[in-house]
Amino acid sequence: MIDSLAVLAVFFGLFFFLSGSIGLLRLPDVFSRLHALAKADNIGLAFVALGVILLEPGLLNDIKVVIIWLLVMAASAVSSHLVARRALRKERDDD
Amino acid sequence: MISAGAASSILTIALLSAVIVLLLSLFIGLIRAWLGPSVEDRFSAVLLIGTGGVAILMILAIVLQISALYDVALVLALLAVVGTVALIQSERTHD
Amino acid sequence: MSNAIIWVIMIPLLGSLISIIWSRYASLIAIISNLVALVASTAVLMRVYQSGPFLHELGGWHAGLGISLRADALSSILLVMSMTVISAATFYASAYFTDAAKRARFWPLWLMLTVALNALLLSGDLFNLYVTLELLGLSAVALTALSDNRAALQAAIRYLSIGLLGSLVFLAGVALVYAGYGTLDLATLASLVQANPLSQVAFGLMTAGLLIKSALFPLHFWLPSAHASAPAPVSAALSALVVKVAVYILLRLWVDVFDLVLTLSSTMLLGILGAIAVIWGSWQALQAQRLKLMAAYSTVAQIGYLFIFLPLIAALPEGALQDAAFTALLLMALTHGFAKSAFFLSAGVIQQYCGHDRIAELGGTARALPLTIFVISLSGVALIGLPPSGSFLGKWYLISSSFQAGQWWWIPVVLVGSVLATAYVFRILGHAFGPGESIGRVLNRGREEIPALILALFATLILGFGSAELWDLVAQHAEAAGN
Amino acid sequence: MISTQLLYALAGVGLFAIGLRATLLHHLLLPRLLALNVCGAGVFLIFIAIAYAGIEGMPDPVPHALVLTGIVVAVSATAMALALGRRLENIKSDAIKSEATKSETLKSAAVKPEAMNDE
Amino acid sequence: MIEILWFMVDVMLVLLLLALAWTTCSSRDVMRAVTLFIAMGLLLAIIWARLKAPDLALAEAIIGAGISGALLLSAIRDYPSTAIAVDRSPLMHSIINTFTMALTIVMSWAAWHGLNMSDGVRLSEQVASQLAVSGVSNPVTAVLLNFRAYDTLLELAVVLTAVLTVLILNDKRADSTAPGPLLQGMTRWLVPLLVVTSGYLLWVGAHAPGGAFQAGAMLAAAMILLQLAYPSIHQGFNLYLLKILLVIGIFIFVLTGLWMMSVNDDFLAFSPAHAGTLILVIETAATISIAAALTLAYIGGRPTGWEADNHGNRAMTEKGGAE
Repeated sequence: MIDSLAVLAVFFGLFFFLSGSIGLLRLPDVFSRLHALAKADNIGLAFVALGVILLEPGLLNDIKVVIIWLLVMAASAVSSHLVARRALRKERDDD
Repeated sequence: MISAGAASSILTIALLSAVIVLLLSLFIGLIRAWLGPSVEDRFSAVLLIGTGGVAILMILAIVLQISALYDVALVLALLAVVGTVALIQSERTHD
Repeated sequence: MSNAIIWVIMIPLLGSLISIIWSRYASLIAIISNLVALVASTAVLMRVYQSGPFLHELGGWHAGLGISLRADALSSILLVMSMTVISAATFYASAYFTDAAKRARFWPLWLMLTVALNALLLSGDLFNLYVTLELLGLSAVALTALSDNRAALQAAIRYLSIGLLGSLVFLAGVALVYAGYGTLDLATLASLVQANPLSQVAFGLMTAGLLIKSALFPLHFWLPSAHASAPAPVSAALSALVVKVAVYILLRLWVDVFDLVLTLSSTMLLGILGAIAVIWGSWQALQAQRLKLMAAYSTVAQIGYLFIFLPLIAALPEGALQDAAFTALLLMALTHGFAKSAFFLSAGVIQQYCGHDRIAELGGTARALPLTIFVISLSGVALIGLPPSGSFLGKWYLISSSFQAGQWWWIPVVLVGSVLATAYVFRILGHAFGPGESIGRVLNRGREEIPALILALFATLILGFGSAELWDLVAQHAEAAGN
Repeated sequence: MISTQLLYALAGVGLFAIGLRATLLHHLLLPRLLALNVCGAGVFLIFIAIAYAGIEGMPDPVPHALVLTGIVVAVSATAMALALGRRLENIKSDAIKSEATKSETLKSAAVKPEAMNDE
Repeated sequence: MIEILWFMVDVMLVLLLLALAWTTCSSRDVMRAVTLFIAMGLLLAIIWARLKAPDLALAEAIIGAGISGALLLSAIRDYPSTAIAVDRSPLMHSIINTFTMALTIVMSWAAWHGLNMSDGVRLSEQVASQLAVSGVSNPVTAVLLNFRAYDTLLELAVVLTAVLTVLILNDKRADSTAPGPLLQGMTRWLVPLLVVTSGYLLWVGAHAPGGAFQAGAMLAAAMILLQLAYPSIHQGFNLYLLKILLVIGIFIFVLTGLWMMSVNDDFLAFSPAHAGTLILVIETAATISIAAALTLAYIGGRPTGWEADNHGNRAMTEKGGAE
């Protein structure tokens, strides 16, 4: 039961990953690509991590997974902040 | 140690398919890294590969029953943050 | 002194570390640690001389699981030669670098080069050979770059990338060996090796990697610029030792480990390349406009001689004839090591004295630096192969082995090479003894000239007259290998 | 199991060849350095493929240790090569600067081309 | 079914890897090549994990992708142009292509042959049988710091040689502009986290994947970040102490080896009872040295005042360069 729930969570995460990366490929400009990527990073990994926690019996490992998720959140937050700022500035320069 | 073998072969199948999908998503990220054109596109693509890598490592940790792979995932996530922050700094230097 | 084999490597390593910390006393530290290492290397040689080749299993783990150091006639003779050259060059360098900051940069790397040379000569493990090759390559490149001008840096970068490529190709061969035989230990491997495709490819890769490092024609292209632009003591070590230890490993692999895989045609190919190297290197040396560049091309030629021996050793029947060829090869390598290092050290003195090393403008140096020019003449005698130098005997046996093996075609190569060598040596001497305004006052350069003199004497007299001992040792080596 | 080993070993050979080809093709430092690193990764992959012993089996730890050593050696060599390249670029740009000011260039220029002539 | 899925995973990983290698090597722009190279490092970490080599996955992630990537990225700025030109003649081009193609075929054949002729055991059984007396329970650490400790010692010497060269050739890169509040804010919690992770990796190395090299590189990452956030931080640092940190790894290693030689009559022969402790001591020292070396390699050269104790004057050095 827990296994199938976990698999469901992982697959749900995969959906976001895939749509995020397709977005990264297909979307026309840097902003929307970033947006897509942020989704993939946060939500996708969150669901995968949830699935992994359900499957993983060790407590220490569960804590690690949570830390991993928090770190990836931080990375994507900072990066989208950075990239958006730079892209904005570049656009301003182009005008 | 519970082997990921006979008892949960369906789980293994599900998780391995998840890895395959994630690898597909990495492949798409790779195309963006190749296409560019801007530095932030390349960077986002590497970040996507990093995040996808974290997800793959966590799933492999369960399938292969190697809990050290969580450490690898943790390190990868940490480096993603450090890399992003370092990039901000180098951006400021460029200005 | 049963652990002399450890001290040979660890003393320079400790010296290197201490010279980083106390850079002010680095010269002293370097001289002391190299002298101690020289004594230790002699102890290793004595032990081999008295009780035959021996194995030292590090950490008490039997070879295979652990790493073994091994000393036999070949490696211990080369070890003592290398430590002698290094020690002489160390004395030389303590006077050569006048700038304190530069000296402080030089010593740790120099000692690291010593560590790498000794560790390499004593290594009995394939992967350990890779690590020591990298240590040797990196420290040699770093020392080349010490000259800190454009030409030296370009040469250093090329040297580094070629060296890295060489070690990676070597490592690829090691990987295949491990895949097939499941061991990295040379002695174990020697007992397992069969003539099969895997052995051939792995051996081919290792040979190719080492050929790059030993600068056999046509893979020599990186050598002249690197050896010519490095500081003089570094050039001496590079030409006399660093290139030669690559040939040493090659020989070790060919003779001791992969002798079953060896075919006469492959040794013949290397012999032909060696012959081309002799002619081409000597010709380029004759054309060179600068003293150090000339010496570097001469190294290309001298390495060529060593490779001519390979088809002879392969063709000769096992026994006295083969041993004689082997000893002659060793004698050539030793003589060249001493002579070329003496030559480079003297070239350094001339360069410092004149401010350049252009051969055409050497007029008057014989009057100003008589001892240095004497040293150059002595090493010239050894490079040409005139009696009583060690290379006279070496070439003599090269020729007689060619007759015995029925490979007469090497004889004209040796003769032409010697004629060309005579030409380039006398070209220098002609200019040096020629007229020219005295460029400066005669300086007291004893600390630089005497080490060079000692090395040159080794090349000409001691090796020439003392070769009987060498013969004994090599015969012993052959016996041990036969068992 | 042997097929997995073989697959990755062949991939290692491929990586080695790709890196080798690029090393021989490029003459600039940075791309050549990348190529050498790719080449090294290929050799490492061959080692680890050999060590692999199936999903259930314990892999051979010796190649793992060797490759760990190799990775550290590779990064050291990379750092060194980059330092050499950086110094060369600095010398080059200094030379250009002094060329531009055209002060006393004659002496140094007379020495430098000579030094490179023979190579 | 599971076998087929594993095979698909393997094939995809291999194809991705080869694609990344090819694109890295054939890029016409350095920036692109380096980015792809870093991506290749990440992929290699996954492949090492897949091949059950977690120690390597850790090392590749931190050193292969992280530190190498950082070094290469910061080096791009040293060059005026990022374009890559290949100016080999068409003939040479096709010679190189043919040569590498032939080599690939020959090596593949040899690899196939080698895998078939071996019993597949190699050294793993020997390691397993001696693991109990090695002092650690992680076999890779046992090989690195006991069975083949001599290799590791020389490897540390390689690292030292490389960083000495870096220090000899250049001054450190110019300080970057003032760091922003975001960076400093992040650094405040990120650096402690990195240091703790480094300590964890060092400690865990005895019985699980980890060890001095991974820990040292992690510590270096922390130092690099600190240096980015507080560019003047190294000025308060005693450079003499820095030199000691740089060599302490090898120093402790050699001294321990020699000490064991006086006790057990063999260099680096650890007594089984103390092996665990000694290995931890050596690893701790090595971690410090590796961290110092990698940090110095990243900042690109001598910190200000590095050669102060060599009779002072840098002016002499500049003159010496012209000899």
